[in-house]
Amino acid sequence: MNTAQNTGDALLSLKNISLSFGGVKALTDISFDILKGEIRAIIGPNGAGKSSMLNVINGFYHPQQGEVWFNGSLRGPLKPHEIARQGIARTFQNIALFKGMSTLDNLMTGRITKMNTNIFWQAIWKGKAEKEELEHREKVEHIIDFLEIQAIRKTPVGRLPYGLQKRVELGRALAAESKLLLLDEPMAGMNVEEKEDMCRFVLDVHEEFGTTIALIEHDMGVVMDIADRVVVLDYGKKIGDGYPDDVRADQNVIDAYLGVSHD
Amino acid sequence: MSPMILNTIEVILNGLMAGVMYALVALGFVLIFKASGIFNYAQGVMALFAALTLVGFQTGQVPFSHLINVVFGTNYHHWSSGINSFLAILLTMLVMVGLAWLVERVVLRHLVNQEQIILFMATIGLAFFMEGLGDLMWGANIKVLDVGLPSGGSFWWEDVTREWASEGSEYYGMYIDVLDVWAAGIAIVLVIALTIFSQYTKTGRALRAVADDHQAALTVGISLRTIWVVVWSIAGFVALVAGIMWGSKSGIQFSLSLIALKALPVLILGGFTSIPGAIIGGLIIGVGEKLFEFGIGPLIGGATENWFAYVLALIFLMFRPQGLFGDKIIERV
Amino acid sequence: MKLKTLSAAAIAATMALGSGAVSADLTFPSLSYRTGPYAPNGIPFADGYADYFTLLNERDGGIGGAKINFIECETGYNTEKGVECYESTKGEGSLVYQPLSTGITYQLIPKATADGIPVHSMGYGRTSAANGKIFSHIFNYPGTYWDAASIIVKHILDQEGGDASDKTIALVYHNSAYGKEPIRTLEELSKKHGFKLTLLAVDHPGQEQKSQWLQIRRERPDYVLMWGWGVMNQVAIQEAANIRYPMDKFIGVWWSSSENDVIPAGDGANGYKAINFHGVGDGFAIYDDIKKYVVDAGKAAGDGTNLGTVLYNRGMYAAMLAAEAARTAQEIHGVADITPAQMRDGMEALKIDQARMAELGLANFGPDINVSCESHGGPGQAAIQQWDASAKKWTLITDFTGADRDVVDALIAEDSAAFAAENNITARSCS
Amino acid sequence: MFYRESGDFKSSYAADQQTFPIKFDRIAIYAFVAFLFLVVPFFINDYWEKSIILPVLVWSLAALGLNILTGYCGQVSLGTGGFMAVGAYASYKLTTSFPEMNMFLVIIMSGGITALVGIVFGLPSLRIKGFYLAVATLAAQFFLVWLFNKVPWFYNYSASGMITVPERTVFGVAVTGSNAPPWATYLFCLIFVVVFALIARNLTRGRLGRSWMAIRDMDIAAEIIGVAPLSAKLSAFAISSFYIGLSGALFFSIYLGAAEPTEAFGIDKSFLVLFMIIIGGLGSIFGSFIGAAFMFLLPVLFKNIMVGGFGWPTDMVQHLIFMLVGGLIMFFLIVEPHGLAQLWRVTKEKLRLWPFPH
Repeated sequence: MNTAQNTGDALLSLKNISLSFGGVKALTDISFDILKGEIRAIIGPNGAGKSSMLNVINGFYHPQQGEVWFNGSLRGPLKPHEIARQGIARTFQNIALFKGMSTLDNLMTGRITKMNTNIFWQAIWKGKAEKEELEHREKVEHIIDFLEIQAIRKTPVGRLPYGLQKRVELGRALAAESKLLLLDEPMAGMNVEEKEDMCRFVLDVHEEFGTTIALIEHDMGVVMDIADRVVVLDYGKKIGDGYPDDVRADQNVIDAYLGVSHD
Repeated sequence: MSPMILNTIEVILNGLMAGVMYALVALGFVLIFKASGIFNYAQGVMALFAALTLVGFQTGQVPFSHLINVVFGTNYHHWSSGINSFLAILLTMLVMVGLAWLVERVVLRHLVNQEQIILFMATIGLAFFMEGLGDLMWGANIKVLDVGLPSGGSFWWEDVTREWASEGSEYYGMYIDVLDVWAAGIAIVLVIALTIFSQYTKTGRALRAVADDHQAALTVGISLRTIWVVVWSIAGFVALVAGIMWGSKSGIQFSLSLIALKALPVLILGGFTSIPGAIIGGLIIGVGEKLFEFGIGPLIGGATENWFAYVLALIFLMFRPQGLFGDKIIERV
Repeated sequence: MKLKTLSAAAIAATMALGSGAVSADLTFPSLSYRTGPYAPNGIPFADGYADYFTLLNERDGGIGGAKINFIECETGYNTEKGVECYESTKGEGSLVYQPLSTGITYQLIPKATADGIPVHSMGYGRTSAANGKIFSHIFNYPGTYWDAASIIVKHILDQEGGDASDKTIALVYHNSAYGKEPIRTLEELSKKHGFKLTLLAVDHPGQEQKSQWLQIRRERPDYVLMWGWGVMNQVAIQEAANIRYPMDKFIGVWWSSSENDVIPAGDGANGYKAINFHGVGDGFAIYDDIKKYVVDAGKAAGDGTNLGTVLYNRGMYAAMLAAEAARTAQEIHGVADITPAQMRDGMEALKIDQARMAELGLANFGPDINVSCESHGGPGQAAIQQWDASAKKWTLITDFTGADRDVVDALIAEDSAAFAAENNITARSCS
Repeated sequence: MFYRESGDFKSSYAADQQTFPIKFDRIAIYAFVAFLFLVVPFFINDYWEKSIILPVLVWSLAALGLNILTGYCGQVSLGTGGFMAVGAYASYKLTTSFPEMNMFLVIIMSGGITALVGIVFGLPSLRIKGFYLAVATLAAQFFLVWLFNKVPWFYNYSASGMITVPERTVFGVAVTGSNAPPWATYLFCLIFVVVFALIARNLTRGRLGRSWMAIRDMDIAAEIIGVAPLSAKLSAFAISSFYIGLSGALFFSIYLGAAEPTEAFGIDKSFLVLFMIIIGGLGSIFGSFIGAAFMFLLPVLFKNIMVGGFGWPTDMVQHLIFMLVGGLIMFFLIVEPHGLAQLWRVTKEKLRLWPFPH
């Protein structure tokens, strides 16, 4: 256990988080932190509470106990959209794109927290609203180029194949230019080539934008390759936390997870 | 008991009876929604259509006589002086089954896997179509329906309840419409029959399987199309019953299709997917709106029932967004 | 793109079909409603209206030598469709409109006045239109709702030996503009005669009236009046029978007075009363002609089963009044092919006495008609009819009597003055 | 062949996101609007005004409003008739209480009042979803109509509860009442429809529109990426109600001139507008127009053909129209479930490629 309790450098720290649904404990007394600029992986077997963890981080679930410190201050009971505004973006395990909208509009929606022309200007459009729209369009076009999805810019995302949808969803999260990016199984259901592409995007994002990333992933190879540090959950409890190599060597983790994961 | 209390009991009792009548209509909605996820806007029109057809058979009308006479210059109206009620009901049921088959064949089959609102819209098209068809077949004039059900206030109940009033108070006894009691009885029989059908017959079990999980039902080899025909036939039967009960009061006419509006608050209250919900929702709405009309209505000018039913349902929904008995909505990401 | 323009042109052409060319005949439009929730009432009226004009064409070759051009337009009792019907038929030289719904009538009051086409809202529409000084083109003879309310109360007074001061009268009304019409009159009359008035509104469509009738059963008003329409009528009469309310104390307005309203309730409706402004049954000489020239000739608008029903008679009566007004106009202006403006003059000068009625084959069918520039409400007379369930027949049980003019005229003056003020209309001089 | 986009390159994002990106469309639509403003007023007569054009304009506005709520924000509402009544009664009270008030202002303010009412009845949408919400909005429908029928203040204490619009002028020309010339009422409505269609387009293509569509497509994900559900839903209710209020005000004061709540603003109106947007296309501004035109004009067209052309009995024709309209609704849903606008788009896409479909 070599958890760095240095909150000075931590972008997000969770302290003694417990979450339950009507008596069923989903998370029990979990503490860990995410440092600025790192890629932090959350791993664990199915039902370990990984997605619940992300839901706590972005405020969709409110834990019964524990504290969430973000960007150096204790976070109150905020609504998810307020938390998004503070700078947390995410992707979802089961793609949660806006199916009726085009790729471009999905990405533009990702920037919604940064747009603020009022309704009257929007109604008139010419002037403020158009200017703002164009500014953000530039940013989004940059992401489109980055993710190499120029050709599907105007396509409704419902019509796209799975792999591309995952990419668009990543794009939407990137568009938010968040401080912390949460990726919930970004590579699930992909073939090897798609996984490689996605890995490359994640690493590029990390390098190019310097975004702090927390990701859930099942593919241990991927995790070990790209994560700076790993936290391991099992049955809602934290059973390991540290550098990939340390975690890999941790007997608890091997027993609980690695040993039985490839069943 | 003081007349005041007795009056309140009377209002509640009649509210319950009205509730049964609402539930009868709501039942048809629930059946179809449960089995196919379709909010069937045409349910009210189906009741009208079934009742029109029933009277048409009973009195021996020639269907489409107006059209035939216009096109061929003939003058046909009736082919017989009428047939037995029971036989007419059977024939009407056959027509409703045929209709269900046609609906599946011509419309629903082509809309499998569409969004709910599209299916809803298709039933609206169906409602329009059947409205025109019903009138064209049987004419738009008012028709008297008599299948031998009694009606009128019950003397017996009046006498019994008069005894309950405290000494010296002027009390006329409690009112209850015999037709309503019959309706309640028929509703109970109907629900029992539906329960037996869905529990103990093969088709019924298939029906429940489909209601639980479409995909799973398909994989074990249940034909969705057959199920849809069956469920629309049953809904047609329920519509016929509702049409008879409501039509006995007002005669068979276009307005009969508007009874659907009375069923909607019942549906949201009881949940779209629950048969007991439809019954209990109906009773709550019936009692609630009658009590409100009596208690508060006179203070604000009356005729409150139409909107109060919805407001009542709305208040319930604020606490249980899926209705009283609806499947719980689980939000996840 | 050419195809698009072509089809657009085709659509435009068919749309324009509605507004055809002006013809040389006497055009009588009929805004009927044979469909929709009120169709059962609309059908017999429309049949009667059409059959009478057919009769005139077949038997007399029209009116005063001019053929009648009869156009029917389906409104479904819907205001927008009614407006469409009005606009599409007015170009054909329509002489008079019988809008047949409160909504459409209110629409046409300003519109038709501006277009110079008279409207005959016979026993419906805006009551204060009876003031001809304000409403130059609107006629509602032979009687209005306020007349009806007053005559019904008069009937009640007769029943009670002239004193109703300790009585309670309940009004069950359709919760709409139409249903609310009699309230003010009844309130005035209640002040004058001292009876207690209870108001019970029934919301559209009115299939559920338990609350109202439980209340009536509990409060036992001495009389129940009804301003109902459509399915509300049948349900109300059924409920009244169910609670065993004495049917001869239950009196409906003339739109709650048809066979349709009472037959569904069966024997329970026996004794139900309603007010009416014309005769009932088919025992009139004119029916021989209608059977001979219209029904047997295969020219009837309906299937012939409606003949002699209350609403068929009313439609026929309306057509007769229109035809007589046209005849009057022809006499005044000395031309056979009259214009809507001349038709208006004819309506304003309409006088029909019993001798004329007998000539028309309608002896004692209705009161003497006497329209004037001041009063477009005609005689304001009506009679009470009663239902005999075993014979399935209505019979008039009173003579045609007039309303309490003091009360009604004052109300008409007040309401029409308010309308005039709101719309900047100055009263015509009628001398 | 003429319809193509090749050679029509965009060199800026501004040009790329304009309303009609294809030059041909742009010219066609400008020409059409110019035709509406400059040519039609000279030829319009009473029949076209009252029977065809005004109703289509008014219903288009209502459909536009409901489409914002249902098509863009995914909240199904059956309260349209009630909200139209609010607009109508607001305009009646404003015109009669302030006779000097400009009619443009009266209509806009009626929309504003309706927007406020819409927000109140939109509150349950925060908890209730789907068909449950649809049926819950019926509470608004029935309550509002009941209210206008019951409280005499709303109809200035007239005997029957009917409201009749007094004559009002704009620039000296009557736009309400029986003396208003057809071209004046037409232009008055057209200005509202064109301006507000443009505004609807602007609102739906920017931040607000995206937040509505995000809520529609996946409300939870939308909230997590930063869309505030409260303000998105309530703004949709408010703006939608504003439009519906406008249309109600125009419906009463310009188109009909007289109205009564139960008949003019009944539940069937709520359904009618819903039919319009589903048939026209949910989430499409063009679809709102095409749906309104389809649902309103089709029966008139059939009627004119069958009664005017073939001389069939009116009642039989009406029954046939019901069957035809119902049949066509089902037919179009089977052919293209996403409405006529989508059908149009697909046709256009095919047209672009014509005559080389591959």
